[in-house]
Amino acid sequence: MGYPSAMMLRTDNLTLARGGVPVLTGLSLALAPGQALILRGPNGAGKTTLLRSIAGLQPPLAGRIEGAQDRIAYAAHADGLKAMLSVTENLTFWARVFGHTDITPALDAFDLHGLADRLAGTLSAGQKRRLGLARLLVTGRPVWVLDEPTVSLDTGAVALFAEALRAHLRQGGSALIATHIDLRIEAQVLDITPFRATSATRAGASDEAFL
Amino acid sequence: MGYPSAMMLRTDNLTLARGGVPVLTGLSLALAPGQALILRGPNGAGKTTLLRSIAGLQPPLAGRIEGAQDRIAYAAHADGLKAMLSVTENLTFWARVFGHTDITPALDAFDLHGLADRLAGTLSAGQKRRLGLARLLVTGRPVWVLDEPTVSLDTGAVALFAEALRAHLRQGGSALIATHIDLRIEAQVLDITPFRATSATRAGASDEAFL
Amino acid sequence: MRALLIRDLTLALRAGGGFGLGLAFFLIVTVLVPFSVGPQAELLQVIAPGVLWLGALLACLLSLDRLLALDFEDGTLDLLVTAPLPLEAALSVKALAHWLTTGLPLVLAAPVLGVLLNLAPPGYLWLVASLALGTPALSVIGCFGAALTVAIKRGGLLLSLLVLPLYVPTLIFGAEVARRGAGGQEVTTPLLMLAGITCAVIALMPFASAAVLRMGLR
Amino acid sequence: MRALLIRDLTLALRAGGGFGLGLAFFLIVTVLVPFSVGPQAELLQVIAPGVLWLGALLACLLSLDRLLALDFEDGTLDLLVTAPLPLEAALSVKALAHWLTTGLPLVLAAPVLGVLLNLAPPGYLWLVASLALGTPALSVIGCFGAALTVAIKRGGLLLSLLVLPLYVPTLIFGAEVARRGAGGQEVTTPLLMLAGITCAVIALMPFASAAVLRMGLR
Amino acid sequence: MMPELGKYATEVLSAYAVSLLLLAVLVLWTLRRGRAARATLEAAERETGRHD
Amino acid sequence: MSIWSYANPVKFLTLSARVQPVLWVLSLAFVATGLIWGFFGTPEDYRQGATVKIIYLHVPAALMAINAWFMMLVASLIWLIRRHHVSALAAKAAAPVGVVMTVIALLTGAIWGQPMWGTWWAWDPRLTSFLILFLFYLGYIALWEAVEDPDTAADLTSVLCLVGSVFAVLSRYAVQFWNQGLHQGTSVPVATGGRSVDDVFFYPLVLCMIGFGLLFIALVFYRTGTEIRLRRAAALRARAGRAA
Ligand code: HEM
Ligand SMILES: Nc1ncnc2c1ncn2[C@@H]1O[C@H](COP(=O)(O)OP(=O)(O)OP(=O)(O)O)[C@@H](O)[C@H]1O
Ligand SMILES: Nc1ncnc2c1ncn2[C@@H]1O[C@H](COP(=O)(O)OP(=O)(O)OP(=O)(O)O)[C@@H](O)[C@H]1O
Ligand SMILES: [Mg+2]
Ligand SMILES: [Mg+2]
Repeated sequence: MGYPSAMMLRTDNLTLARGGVPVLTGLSLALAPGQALILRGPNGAGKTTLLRSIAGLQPPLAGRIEGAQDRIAYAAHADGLKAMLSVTENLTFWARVFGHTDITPALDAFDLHGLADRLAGTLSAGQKRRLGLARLLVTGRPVWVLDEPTVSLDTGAVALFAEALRAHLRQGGSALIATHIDLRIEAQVLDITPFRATSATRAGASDEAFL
Repeated sequence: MGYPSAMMLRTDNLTLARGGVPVLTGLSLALAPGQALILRGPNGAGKTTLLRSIAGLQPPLAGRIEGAQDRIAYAAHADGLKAMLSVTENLTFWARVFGHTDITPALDAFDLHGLADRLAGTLSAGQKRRLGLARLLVTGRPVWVLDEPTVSLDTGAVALFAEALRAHLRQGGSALIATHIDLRIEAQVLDITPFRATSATRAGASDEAFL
Repeated sequence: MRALLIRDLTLALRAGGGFGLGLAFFLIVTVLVPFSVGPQAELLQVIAPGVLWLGALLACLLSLDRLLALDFEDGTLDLLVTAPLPLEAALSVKALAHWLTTGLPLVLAAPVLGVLLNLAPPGYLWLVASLALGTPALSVIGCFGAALTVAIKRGGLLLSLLVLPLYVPTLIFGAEVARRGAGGQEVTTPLLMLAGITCAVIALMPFASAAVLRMGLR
Repeated sequence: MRALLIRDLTLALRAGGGFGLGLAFFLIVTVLVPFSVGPQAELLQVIAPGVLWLGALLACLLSLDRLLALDFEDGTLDLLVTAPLPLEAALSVKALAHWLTTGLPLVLAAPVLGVLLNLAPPGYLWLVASLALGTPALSVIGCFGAALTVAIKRGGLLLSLLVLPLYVPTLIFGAEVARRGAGGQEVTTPLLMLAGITCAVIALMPFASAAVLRMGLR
Repeated sequence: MMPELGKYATEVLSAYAVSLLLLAVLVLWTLRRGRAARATLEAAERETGRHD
Repeated sequence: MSIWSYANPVKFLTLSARVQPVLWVLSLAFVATGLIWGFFGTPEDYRQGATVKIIYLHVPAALMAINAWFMMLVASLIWLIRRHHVSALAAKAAAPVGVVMTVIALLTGAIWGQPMWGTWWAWDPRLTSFLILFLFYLGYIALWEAVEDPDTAADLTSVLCLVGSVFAVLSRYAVQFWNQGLHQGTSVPVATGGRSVDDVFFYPLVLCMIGFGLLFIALVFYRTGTEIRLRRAAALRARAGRAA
């Protein structure tokens, strides 16, 4: 096993905005294969904004992102589950979108066999989250970009997640995780608070022209 | 200050169902004024189901709930915020629904003054949650029923919440909280795992007649 | 109570709130009719009152899914049910807000659209009167439908399906008033029936809506 | 690609998925027309092709808000954009799924409803042909509208407002074919125009839709 | 002074009235919004201490 | 200086402050002269009687309604290609002016139609395509209002304007085809274009057309300035909120 390409994910002097207003500036980070990086920062610091940019959902105002193209599996607050499809159907769909077929490892890793035929809409908050995380395993993508992945999970499920993450890293994958709680995973930590944009920052902001 | 009526909240031998299937049976609990009770249990144990029943959103299959009528302020996963109203407008609306007018204490308690004129839709996950919790303060209700209240909150905000909760308890309020993480609040803990319904349980289920 | 009305009106007037969209839809349906049935003025004159009533009804119908569903999705409805307001009153207020933001503009716009369809001159008065009398019933009945379908994601079309049969009596009497008015005939009977329906529905429907909503949220 | 098609079709067929609701709406509009314009058979015969086309168009329009908004709300769209599918292709597939679950049933049901409105016998064939040719264009154009309004909460009515003027050419030529067909006239020119619009729209519109969707999600 | 408009006086006059009214509303609304915007901007500049 | 340098909002404000007084005076002068000349100084048409005086409002308004859309199309393209904020905001500012022009054309046309055709409204191709244009304007404005992020709103409305233009042209042909058989060469004796209009009517008409054009430009300049100021105020406030 293992992921084929062993590229670094790098961001270079990024400036990111939300609603036209710069949120982060001058942020550079590098993430090697096999590594996990935990983002920390108070509420509203810009973690979600950063992760969305790296996932390619929102272009940066300035700076560059390298090694992200087509290598990212993104998991946001919303899980992208269809309430009216069963657990298996949800997973199978995502597996096929990413060109895979086998969902058993994902069901195994998050202990979802017992729920396999339940409609996703009838799961509890934590069960939904487990399914949302299982989706990462069927993408086959080497870089996981996770926004508060352990919300609603009980301790058992957090352990399952940590195990899945470790396996992913062992295979040469990497992970970028925003979280407020302690995941008990050996990882570097990056506090983004120093990169918060001040009112003086205007480089490339969409409303720069108006200042 | 302080809340007028000093009633206990009690549930007596409750059986609760979700989607027609019993989830919890024989659950009795009592919550005195000034007390907080933390519900624990693995994902899918039935915490959300129990809280919704106590809030009056779903009738129990069997058993009784006492002292809940019109005394509950409920905070679910969803915060009931309007994206197109500002923070102040959102809070004022809820205050007026509950017959109050002053929202300053709520803004103070959750440090929302800086965000007061922002539209709720442009807040980050944790900022939204803070606003959702501030809503509890404008209800003036003595029993808080909270479903994973600290999701997405950073440590500073968790401390604000703990402080607000302590003030609420000091005034004779009480709180019933489902959570997976440690809130660092002096409270009793109730593990609901022993009350999980087994397949033998059928008392009062809506499909009982067919068994 | 008043807080709720004000909030609903504010939300409707905010960007994306949907005020004026009912009106726009009414306009568009009216405009599309000649494209589909052809441009002959005499033909249009004959079908004008009916088309205008049908258009107003559809415009009203389409804005129904905002009536409760938005509040359901973000959890407001759960919180409102546990708030110290009688749910019947809250729903009446929401229906009133719906009428003010949807029905009333339709009533006011109807004469202008009548011109496009070459409505017969005596018809204008009765068209407006029948719409003014009938659209409140549409809002209240629609509120019931919205309560029925609230827990269904994007239940918009199902809502239409459930509500449309309930709209039939209002439509029949309303369109009859407008048609007779345009033809210069006697309108008393259908007008009285229409008024009767509206009053009865305003008085009784909120209870049904509240009951249904409580069940749906369970 | 196929996975997406299958998923969309499965979802549409599940409870609350909206399959059949377009059809039901079509039926109900058709049924309400006699109530609103009056029951005279000759009048109905004249307006039948137009009403059927208009009804089909509205039914199609109303189901548009499920096309992307549901996927947006639960985060699926964000994930699809980052998935290894060209977004243009994904949107084409979604439009195809929309047509299969909405347009196709309308085409098949139209003759039955034609009977209700007393459609002239030679009209059936051309009504079905024009709908079969025109409804795919409605789905594809609608997909563009849905992409434009995806980030707007409950943009349903705004969606209608934006899409309806875009539907005008299709409606005109489609209804013209049906009307001429029912009247026993020559239909070649409008039929060719209709086919041309459909082909052009299918070929070009997905690019605009994808561009707009990327902007909206940003 | 007033030209003889014959039997079409109402039409011509109402056309002029309606159009000029609409134009006037447009211009006045534009000016009022413009003035409000100037005030808003000034307030914002004062609040944030920026005048560049 | 190239026109692109005015894409900077501040430069634009400076420029517009300089040209606006001239524009306003000129446009009002042209409109007033044209209308007064037309209203008081021209004879009646031998077939249409005094109603011919409506032409001085109807035609310039109709002309500007179309030109405003065209200007929005160009501005949208500039925004999409070169991302100059001023051009996006100018398109936004022009839309309401365009609607008012459309409404004036529709209303004066309707008032004119009553004596000439015996009806307020007929589904004549020209009138119909104007109605469709009106709908496009409405949709365009509604979309601007509904999207919160201003840049996203500019992007989305620009694409709508582009796609809408294609469909508007398509509709024009469709409508012509649709009502060709029934349309009895609507009795518009002077509508054959260009100089078929008698000189007596022609000169004041030209004045009015120029005047409406200048008025449109003046309004758009002014309104664009308003949009820029609002945007700047929002930007300043947003920054202040962030710093706090
Ligand atoms: C609501 C109804 C009407 C609308 C929307 C409308 C629209 C238009 C438009 C768009 C134009 C400019 C097109 C061009 O320059 O080729 C125009 C020009 C004109 N219209 Fe109308 N019109 C309406 C009713 C009428 C009526 C009732 C009359 C008179 C009987 C009339 C007489 C004219 C004339 C004389 C011109 C000038 C054409 C020329 O000199 O090129 N219009 N109208
Ligand atoms: N649509 C928007 N318009 C304007 N500002 C926004 C918008 N969305 C978010 N923001 C602001 O951008 C900043 C960054 O938000 P972001 O969601 O990235 O924070 P976060 O670090 O993920 O916080 P949390 O821990 O609460 O999830 C916040 O201050 C937030 O208020
Ligand atoms: N609509 C439904 N139909 C059927 N079963 C359901 C439905 N909703 C929830 N359940 C089941 O009921 C059980 C209790 O769910 P509940 O949401 O109360 O759990 P919870 O304790 O809140 O879990 P979590 O910690 O994950 O939030 C779960 O096993 C869940 O799968
Ligand atoms: Mg976040
Ligand atoms: Mg739960």
